[in-house]
Amino acid sequence: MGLVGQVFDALLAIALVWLAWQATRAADLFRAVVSFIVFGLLMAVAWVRLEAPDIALAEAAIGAGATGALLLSALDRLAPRRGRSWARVWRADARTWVLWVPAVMALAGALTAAAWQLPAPGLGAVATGALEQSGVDHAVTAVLLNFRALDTLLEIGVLVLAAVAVWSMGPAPAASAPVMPSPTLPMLGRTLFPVFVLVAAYLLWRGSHAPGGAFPAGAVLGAGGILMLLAGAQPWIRSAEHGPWRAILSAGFAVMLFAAIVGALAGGAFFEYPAAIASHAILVLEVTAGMSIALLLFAVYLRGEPHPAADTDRQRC
Amino acid sequence: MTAGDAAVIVLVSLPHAAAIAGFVWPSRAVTVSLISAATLMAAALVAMHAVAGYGAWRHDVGGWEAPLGIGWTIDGVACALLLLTAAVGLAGSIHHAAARVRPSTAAHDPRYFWPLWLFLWGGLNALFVSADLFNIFVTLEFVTVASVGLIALSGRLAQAAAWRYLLATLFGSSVYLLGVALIYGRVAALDLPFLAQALPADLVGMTAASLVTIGLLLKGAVFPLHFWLPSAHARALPPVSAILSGVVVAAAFYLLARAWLGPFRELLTPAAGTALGLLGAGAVLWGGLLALLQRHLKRMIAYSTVSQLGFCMLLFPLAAAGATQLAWTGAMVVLLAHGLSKAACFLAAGVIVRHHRSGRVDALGGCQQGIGLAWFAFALAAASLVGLPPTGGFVGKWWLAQAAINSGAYPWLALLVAGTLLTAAYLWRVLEAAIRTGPPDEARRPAAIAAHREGAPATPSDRGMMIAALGLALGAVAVGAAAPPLAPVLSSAIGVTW
Amino acid sequence: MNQVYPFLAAGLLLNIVVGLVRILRGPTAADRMLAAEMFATSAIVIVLLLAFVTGSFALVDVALIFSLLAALACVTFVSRAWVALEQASDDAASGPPPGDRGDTQ
Amino acid sequence: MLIYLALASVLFVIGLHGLFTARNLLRRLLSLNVLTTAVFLLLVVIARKATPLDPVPHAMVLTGIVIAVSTTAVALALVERIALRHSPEPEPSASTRPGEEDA
Repeated sequence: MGLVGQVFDALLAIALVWLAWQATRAADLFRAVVSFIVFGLLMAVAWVRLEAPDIALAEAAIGAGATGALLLSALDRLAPRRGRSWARVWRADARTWVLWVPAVMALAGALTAAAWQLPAPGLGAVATGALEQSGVDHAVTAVLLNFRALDTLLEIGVLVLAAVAVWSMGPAPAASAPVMPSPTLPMLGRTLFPVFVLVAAYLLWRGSHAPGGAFPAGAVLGAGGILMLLAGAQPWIRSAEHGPWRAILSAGFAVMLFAAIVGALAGGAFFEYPAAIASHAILVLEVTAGMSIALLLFAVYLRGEPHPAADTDRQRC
Repeated sequence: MTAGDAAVIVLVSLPHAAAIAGFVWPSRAVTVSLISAATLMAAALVAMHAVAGYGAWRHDVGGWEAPLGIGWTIDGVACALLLLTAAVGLAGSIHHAAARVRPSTAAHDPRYFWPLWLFLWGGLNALFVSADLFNIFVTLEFVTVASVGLIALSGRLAQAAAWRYLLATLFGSSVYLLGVALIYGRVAALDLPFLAQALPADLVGMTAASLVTIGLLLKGAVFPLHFWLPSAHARALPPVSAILSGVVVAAAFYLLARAWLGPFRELLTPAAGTALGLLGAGAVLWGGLLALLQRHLKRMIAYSTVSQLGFCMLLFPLAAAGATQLAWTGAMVVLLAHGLSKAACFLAAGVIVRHHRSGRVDALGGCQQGIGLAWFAFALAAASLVGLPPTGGFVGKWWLAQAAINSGAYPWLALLVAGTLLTAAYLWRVLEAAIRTGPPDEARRPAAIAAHREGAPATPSDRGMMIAALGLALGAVAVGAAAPPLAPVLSSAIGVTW
Repeated sequence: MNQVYPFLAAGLLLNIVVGLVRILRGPTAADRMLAAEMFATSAIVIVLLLAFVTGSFALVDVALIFSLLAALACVTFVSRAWVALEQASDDAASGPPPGDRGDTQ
Repeated sequence: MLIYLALASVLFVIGLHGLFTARNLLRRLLSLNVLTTAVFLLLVVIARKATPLDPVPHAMVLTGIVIAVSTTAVALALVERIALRHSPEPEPSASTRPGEEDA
């Protein structure tokens, strides 16, 4: 794209810096959160420019989408306060401009220079060489679910753990009816939810040979669930202790762990799938991981332990 | 698959499996947890036996070799820390199961303790065997989320402490990851033993080393980045405080040691070593001083953690001065003995505070009937923390002192002595308060509490909790006996250059 | 024809940069949210243009996700944040609530 | 590429500044997220500089994004609980735990 590309990158960088500044300094919280959501959106464009479509997908779905929904929903519970006016922020910071800006510029410059010197040899050739034995055609998926599958296992573990930790902090806020009673919302939810499911399935199928895969797919599906919840549907995850939800929530993690152990028992190392069944194993893992990510994002979004179902006993340990 | 490999796979995967089981079936959680705790202890012993018998080995996860795949290194130090985690985990599980917190009386939701506890255990095990910088980042985050969940469980006051801990440690992770990104951009590898050969000591290496170090110092609460530790560790439940103070903080130091004596070995100049050693000195003195000034028992123990980990930091100046092997074994023995005795202190303090219904040091006098075992465990642990002769603390500090003498670094020897005296001072304050026959300020305490306190008999629940504490304290003593013959095993570490 | 696409993309990005003023100025929360939605629409077009320029059609998926998730942000705003924020600004208009110390918490 | 490297360091500094100067808990969380994004940006630039394109940092960033959303969710839940405690009238739904009535 040549010169136009340079201009494009420069504009993108200016917008991102401005949004980041707003997200961390804006006078009122809502402006900060909206800035952050737009920041995520434009970061996805930046990932596209940097030839990282997988990350762009994940950032669009998780970074801007799910995180944005989480932040916006948190706002209604954090009593919104008027912040300092913009002029006052500017004036209060005027003193630090003299002191901090040169130091900051020096730090940023040094970091940039250091990073610019990096030779970045990369593992591209090694990864491409090993791709044939990995069972998938797309290199990023191969890294995630075969070469570095342990990272992915632990990452889904962190998500399960986050759901457990969020639930442990107390009950979910009462599922209030939408504050704006509107006939459009439920209709919108009903119309859009099938589209979310369809797109998620499509992304999952794409994952084995092109950007996509379990993570964006799961995030899109989770976002669809959040949409239904917002549109006034009652949360269908109930906290019944012996009900299926807790088992389903941890299923993705459990299946990955199981695959890892089976690999070890089959005579190889932890997570070593026999080459013959690698592609099938990865497909199964992708489907369960995607489902699990979707449900976990939804579970985390409930912001507390969902209320127990009416028909189950409240027996506790 | 050898027995050692099997043991390591059990160590990494069983806690996660048990955590899921505890989450799905909360009513079975106690049984599942206790059985897996015992199994994990056995597996850690098998792994240690394998290392002692056949030497250290590498396990390439997924069968992919170093630059592309993730590796586990199972060596003497890793196994020692796995064993430490298993000991603290087992004792903490027994302690919590014996405490039998009923839902009605608990400030927290008891159904979530076991899943979080086992997840924390699993994350720590995965951390200790991992040899991959990015995988270590993931396990660190895993441990962080589990720790935050456990701290926040203990009620509303703890939530603010949990928040501060979360923010500090997430910032530490980001800085760490920045360092890892620079390393990856320099040599395209993340594997520690691989990097020990490949990472050059240039400007990028130096920047990366300092970033990784700052991140880990924050996570390890090394002075002056310790601000988050005392309230987080003092407000949690006793077993949670025990594992956080005894193992989680030690994990950060363990990684620092592996990184500086592995990939950053060339950068460990006397100047860099002295800088790290000065941080340790600050921690020993400042943490010790603040421990001396605390009024509450658990806060005092928490500040003592800041102080004691400072001793371990002496590894770096002493290694830079040439006494690497002796300093390494010394620091590792201090780390292990500290982990066991600190956990014992917190578990004993849990019983003591429950008995006296007060955590204030000056309210601990008077009738100790029924909790004598707890005080015995506390005294044994204190002996190890101070470094009295037969204990693990003594052996570790002795080796550190010898390393200082061998390399002619006498200022560090002076620091060891001063730190030991400080430790003795603040621990004696507690023991002295306990020995006092009558509480000095009986009049100031509400009469109802005073009446309730006297002669409360030991319940079976108290006994279980005290035995857990005593077991750990005896372990700290046993480290002193086991360390000299096991020194060669302790200094088997893959990717560490002597 | 393809030569026009980079210019179009840069122009749309410029559009976003100028539109950032709406986020700064507001004046109401709804204005800010609408500005964000406008950016999402522009970003979809930018990504589609980039897809045609670079010939990498995986980017079409990114645009697809943008369009779905923009709806989510909008619905979250309408159903969760809007009324709470409006009430807060009403309070502020009728006099500062007691104990309001601005940015401190 | 240089412009993205500069962007990464500026974002890092902005995040750092926000983390240390913001008093509001939510804003500190946003700063932390900006900081993490800066690190991800550096990783992706490194992947882009390598020939051929390196998939490993891409996978690392994908893992990092999921971890970031998990930690953000936990942090938000904590912030909400802390804010509820400070607010003058706590929501009724938060003061009753399920099952507390049978205690």
